Amino acid sequence: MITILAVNQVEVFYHKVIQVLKGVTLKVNDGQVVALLGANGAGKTTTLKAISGLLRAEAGEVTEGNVVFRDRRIDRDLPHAIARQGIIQVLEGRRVFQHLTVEENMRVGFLGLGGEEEAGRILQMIYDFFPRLSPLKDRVSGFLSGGEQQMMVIGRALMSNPKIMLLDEPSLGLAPLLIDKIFEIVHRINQEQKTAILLVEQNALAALEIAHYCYVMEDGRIVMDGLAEKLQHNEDIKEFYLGLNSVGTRKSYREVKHYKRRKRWLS
Amino acid sequence: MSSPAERKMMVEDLALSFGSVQALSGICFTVYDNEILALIGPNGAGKTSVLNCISGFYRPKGGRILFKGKDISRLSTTKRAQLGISRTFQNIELYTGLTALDNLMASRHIYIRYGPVAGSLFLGKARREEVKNRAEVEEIIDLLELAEVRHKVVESLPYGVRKRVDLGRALALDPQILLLDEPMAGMNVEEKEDMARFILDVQELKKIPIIIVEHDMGVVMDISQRVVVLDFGTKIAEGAPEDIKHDRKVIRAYLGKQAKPDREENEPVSA
Amino acid sequence: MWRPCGTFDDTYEKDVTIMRTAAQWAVTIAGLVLLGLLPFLLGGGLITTLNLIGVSVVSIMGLHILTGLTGQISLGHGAFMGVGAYAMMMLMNLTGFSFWLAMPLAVLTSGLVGLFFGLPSLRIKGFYLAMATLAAQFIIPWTIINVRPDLTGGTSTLTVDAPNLFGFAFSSQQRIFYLVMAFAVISVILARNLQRSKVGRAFVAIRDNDLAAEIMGVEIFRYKLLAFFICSLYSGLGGCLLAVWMGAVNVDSFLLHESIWYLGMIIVGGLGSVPGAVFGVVFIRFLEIVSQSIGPPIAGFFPDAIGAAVKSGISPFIFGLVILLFLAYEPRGLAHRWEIFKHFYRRWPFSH
Amino acid sequence: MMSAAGRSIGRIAGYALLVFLVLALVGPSPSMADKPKSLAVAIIGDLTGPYASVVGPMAPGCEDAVKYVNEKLGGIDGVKMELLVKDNTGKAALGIQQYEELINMKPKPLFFGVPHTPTAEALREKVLRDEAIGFFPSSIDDLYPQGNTYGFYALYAGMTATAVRWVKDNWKEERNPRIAIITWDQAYGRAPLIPEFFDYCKKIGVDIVAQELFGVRDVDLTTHLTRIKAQKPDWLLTNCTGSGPVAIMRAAKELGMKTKLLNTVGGGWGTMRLDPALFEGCVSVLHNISYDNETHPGVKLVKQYLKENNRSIKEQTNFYIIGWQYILMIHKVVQSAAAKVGWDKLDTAAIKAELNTLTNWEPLDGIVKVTYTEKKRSSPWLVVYKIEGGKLVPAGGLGGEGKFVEAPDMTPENFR
Amino acid sequence: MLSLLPQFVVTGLLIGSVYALIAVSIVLVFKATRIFNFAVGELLALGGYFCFSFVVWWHFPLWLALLGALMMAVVTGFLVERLVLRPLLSQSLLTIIMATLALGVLLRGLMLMIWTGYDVAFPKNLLPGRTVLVGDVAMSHELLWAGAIAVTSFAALAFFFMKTNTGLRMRAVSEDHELSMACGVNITVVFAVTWVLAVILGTLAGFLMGYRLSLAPSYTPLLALKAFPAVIFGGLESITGALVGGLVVGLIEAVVGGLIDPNLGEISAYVLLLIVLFIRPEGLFGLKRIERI
Repeated sequence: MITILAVNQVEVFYHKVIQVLKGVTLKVNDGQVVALLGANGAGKTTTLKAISGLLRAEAGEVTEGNVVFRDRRIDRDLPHAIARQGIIQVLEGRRVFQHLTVEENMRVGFLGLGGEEEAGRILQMIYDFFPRLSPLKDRVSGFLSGGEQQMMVIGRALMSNPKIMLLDEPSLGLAPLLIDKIFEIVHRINQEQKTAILLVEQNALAALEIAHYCYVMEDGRIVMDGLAEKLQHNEDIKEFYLGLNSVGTRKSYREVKHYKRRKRWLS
Repeated sequence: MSSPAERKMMVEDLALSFGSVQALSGICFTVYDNEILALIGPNGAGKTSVLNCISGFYRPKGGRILFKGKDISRLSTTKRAQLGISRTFQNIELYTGLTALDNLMASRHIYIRYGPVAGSLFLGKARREEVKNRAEVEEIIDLLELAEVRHKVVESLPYGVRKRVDLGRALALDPQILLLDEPMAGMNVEEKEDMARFILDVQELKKIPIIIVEHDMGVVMDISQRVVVLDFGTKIAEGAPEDIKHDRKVIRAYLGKQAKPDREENEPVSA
Repeated sequence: MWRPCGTFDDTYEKDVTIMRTAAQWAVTIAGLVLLGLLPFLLGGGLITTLNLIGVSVVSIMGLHILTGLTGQISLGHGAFMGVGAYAMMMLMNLTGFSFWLAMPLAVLTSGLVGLFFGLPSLRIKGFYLAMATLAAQFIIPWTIINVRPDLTGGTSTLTVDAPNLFGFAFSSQQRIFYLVMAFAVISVILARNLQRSKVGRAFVAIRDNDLAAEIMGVEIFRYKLLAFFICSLYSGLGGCLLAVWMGAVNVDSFLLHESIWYLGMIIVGGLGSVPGAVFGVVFIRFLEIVSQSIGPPIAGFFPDAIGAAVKSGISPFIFGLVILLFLAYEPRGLAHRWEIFKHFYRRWPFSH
Repeated sequence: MMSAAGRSIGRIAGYALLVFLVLALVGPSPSMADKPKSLAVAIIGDLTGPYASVVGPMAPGCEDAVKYVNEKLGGIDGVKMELLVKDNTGKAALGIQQYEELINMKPKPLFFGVPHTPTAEALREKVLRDEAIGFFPSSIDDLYPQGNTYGFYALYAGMTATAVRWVKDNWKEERNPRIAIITWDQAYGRAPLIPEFFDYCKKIGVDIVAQELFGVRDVDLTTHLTRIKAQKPDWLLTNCTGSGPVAIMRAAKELGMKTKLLNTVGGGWGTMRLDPALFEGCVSVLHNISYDNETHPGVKLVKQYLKENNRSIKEQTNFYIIGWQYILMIHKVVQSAAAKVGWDKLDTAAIKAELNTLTNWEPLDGIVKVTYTEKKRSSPWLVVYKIEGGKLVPAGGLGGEGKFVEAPDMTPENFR
Repeated sequence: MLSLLPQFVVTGLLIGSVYALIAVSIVLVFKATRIFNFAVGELLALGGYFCFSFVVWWHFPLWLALLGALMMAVVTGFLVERLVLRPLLSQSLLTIIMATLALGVLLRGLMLMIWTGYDVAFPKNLLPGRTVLVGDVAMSHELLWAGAIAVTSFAALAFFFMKTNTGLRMRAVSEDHELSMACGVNITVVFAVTWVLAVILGTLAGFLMGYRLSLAPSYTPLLALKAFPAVIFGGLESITGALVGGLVVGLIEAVVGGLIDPNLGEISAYVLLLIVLFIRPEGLFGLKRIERI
């Protein structure tokens, strides 16, 4: 297995003050689906943005560590340059260009490599993946349903023939049946296109079903990792999501208070 | 569990939509006096929308909100603030150009009584009112340990401190009910512990109900007396933290539909 | 905060006081005395410019409150000054009111007109509001020129009699200096006080986060209108003083160009700061004069054939260039630089 | 992106520049002897603003005339003239600042040429207060209630009255000629629109059929002309200049109108050069001899100066000649006043006495003709020109081909 | 006067088409970068002057002169974006507005230096044709050309946006900067292209108005003031809106000015603007945004 993407000890600050990532290390092998799980605010999205270069747009920067894609360091590149190398991030929350039609949305994702012919070929492929989009291609995308938008967004990412796709919470706010459908397609893309996928999800079990490997993040750090099959049956995962931290035991927030007070008096 | 007299706020059949998207429907819950009620649910479940409806920022499509027995659903946000409904914000919506002290003082707005002329002269009455309200605010500064940053412009403060100023500003309104929107988001364990302590202190001192929206289950389980769980804009569970932890619907909402407890049930899944 | 190291407050009463030490009082009084002596020390040209700066300071306090504090962009400031100036001139000419009676009435008129044009702020903000004030900037001069040219003089210049205080006529620039500076100092003090009062906090709350302000009990629309009203009071007063300064009114002095540069002054000075607004006025007004007077010498370096051409355009060119460079290197305005200076001064000679 | 060091150097340089600029403001001022070394003469006017194409050439005119006086005439009785030029870019406020700066110089300049109407109006009482003399090209009636202001030429109402009289003089038909007024909506443009002028038109039998006003910066007059066209006028009459006459004639042409324009000072060379074909057949009432009068010695002289000093064709306008007129007039009155009272007693009163008795004075072989009296401080002498083949040629009628004629007295009732 | 209405309508619409060019120039920049370009007037005057120089100074044939002026527009647009606006990209909105104002003053100085403050005019009959009379309605060839060139420009612009990849990317960027970057769009290139296009439209407007009337640094830039109400009518974010807004402003100015009083015509657009702002604050074609906290 070849590692195509490696994130090494990356630290990220926003506005030079707020530290969000505190040394994140992970890797994605060619053709793998890797799931990145964790609670809200753990730094999952920031990790993806550190890879895709979008951090800069919001005054964030990688201060330590590096990101290596196919043996080339990319953490100093601009977002569009990174996209051109084959790393496409699918942003959280079904972000669509509302006033563009479905097909235009897709075409924005096409980077012009291979010309019009290639664009037509990929478009056809996408409509094969998502037959539901085909009749909607001239519809303004703002009027699509949530599921259709999510399909379109994934389709748009495929337009650039990505080597690796960074998927940020594709199931967010979708009905369960649709979530199933989306994951099935993500699985198919991985199987048929051999596209590696780094998947950030809250829907842990669904993600683990299609993932090969899994990382769990908390507070800007990776706190657990392992093969997906193993983690799938791990009770810790469930507990993690319900708030009982798997790393050691800790005091209740109610008791912390008294301890803190005392500490202050002593110091 | 409680007698009707202790009911501070009742949310009845709340419904909200953005265009054709149904954001909330049929939300009902009651907030009892002097309790911490946690509002949880996965991303996009509608928790913040509920807070926005209570504080008057969104106009619900249906249902009512009763506060101390009075229907407030038609009142303006400002009126609601005057009734003592105060809140913090998910993304810290502070007045970035003011100092921490002035942010808190700005919340005393409805209690400070003088006009622009007195303000321009800044003599006598204006000065007395300022000093009087300053004393109130200083209590909060003391409570939240903000003394050191009192005269700092909040823009320059670290994230955790700004979260605290946000809480302080909500308190300076002298609330009858406090709504906290993800007070712990983006904090490390130590900061979370601090914040939890502040929230508990506030409740102990002010004896007011608090609604808290929070993702960190550890915090929710530890500090709240009751939990309301939302998913897809509807309420799916309500109860004590211990019960919620073992509720199948809740586990399913958080872990996804393939969670094992569900398989045994063979419940049909609706689209 | 002006105080040096080692001065602490033990009551909140003291904490709201601006003047804390005897030294501060001494410096302030010395400054005022020096200001009073200026007409005897400086030439007429410089005094005239200082007077214009004083007039602009009065006027800019309004824009400081409206745009700097409340965040409502106004492109109609010049027109509101015009309302004040014309109202005063007409009251003086038609009813024979003295300056001291006509001026307050004119200021009030300006305030009410400003209030009217502030009404759209109920529903709009940002550029759309800026455009509503731009409409004011066109409609007001149009009204002055066209509606009753027999009273306003239309586009002609009408003279304004010099104000008279107990027999002391403010008839020369040296004398006008005292009138203008008195108003400027009072305006600055009032504006500074307003900023630190309840009202000022509400204004900034609206600017920084109107949604949060509303939820925290600030009646947004009322305060936006109040900001428009106060702004127009100051600009009306500025207009009256400008009329006294010129000894005349002409609608040319209240056109879009003026409004834009008033906005420029508070941006260059640094939004939301009274000293910044004052520095902005001084900076722009001097830059105006300086770019005018160094233009010809610079053109002198060029050969005759293009020298004349260079001479005609060098002043605006320098003016624009200096502002652009200023924005690129000091985007936070002169107030920021002033803060750094004060910081340095307070700790001098110990650097931390 | 600049490095941090580069940035701070840039910043320091910026502040240094600013300090330098402020220092540059405070310059040394000369002292005065019995017979002064030089006589300061000032112009404050719109040299680069909206009126620049009109009044701008006055500055070079003055410069060249000062050169002529100092080099060819040996100054005023040996005293050199010194010109102080201030460009107020069309802003009265700036003009006031510049005036106060000049008037506080030692010795203070006695003469102020102010080719910008709002500034001139704002200054009319200040020059009286400061005992200076103002020369204002804006010959507007209400500039002259006080005693220290002079116009370079006739009242504008007098000029338009002359134009109207010329029309009537050359009128062949039974009915009265129909004239439509379209002019600038500011003091200068509106200046002819006074009761005296309308009474005069009625008296000589000319019908004013339309009256439209437009803004100085307004260059699109299609709407105005459409309204005028509906009234079927025989002539258009305006008192505007710069781009104004061009805008009028463009709009008329766009609407397919054949009506020609009567103009005053704006009908001179400066305006016509923008589009000579447009003005073919139009009539201009000027106060100076046309540049197209190639044989006139005065015209030859100024043209020679224009050429020698590399002046562009755009500066060959009547305001260039006004510059000459201004300087030569000062030369004349100061010289005779100094001869009478002596340089040490030379004051405003003495100079005014000379100005007020200036009669039929024709400098440079009569390139202009000036008469002032105590009550009428605007000179009434005008020439009527017609534009033919892109040149200003003397128009027939009014008793004289290319000769000065006296304008009807249009002094308003209250100033007589 | 009512019989003149057809004339006013026709003239108003034709002149309005030039206002529309300027309005679209403003909207293009605003959509892509959120900057309200107050220097648009000076940029269009500059464009007019470039045309003038090519035609009158160097005697280029018109098509070549126009081409040359458009090339200069490309250079200007690029320089403005690169030297003035990009360094200020992260600054506050008011700072950037101020920068466009200062840029305007600087450009005016530059124009005064190169072309002086005197008016200049194009030779007449540069464009073929003469005044056409349809019944009582007169249409000058200048105005007809203005209308024709404006319409062609809009068609070209529509083609560019709907059919080319760059156009598509510009539309994408104007909706969502971050998302566009995530899709691999180089937004700095898009910003530069936007400014270039905006200056090109300004240059066309400057040429048309300059040819119809004349050029001077003092009044040509003021044409932009006609476009401001047009932009707000249409809503700051709609190109169609700007187009319609421009026509409406031209129309209302001519009709109100013609039937009531030309002076009233001058400000009628602003009066209407105030009314529109009261009734429909987001403009006729603007988007209503849902605000969230």
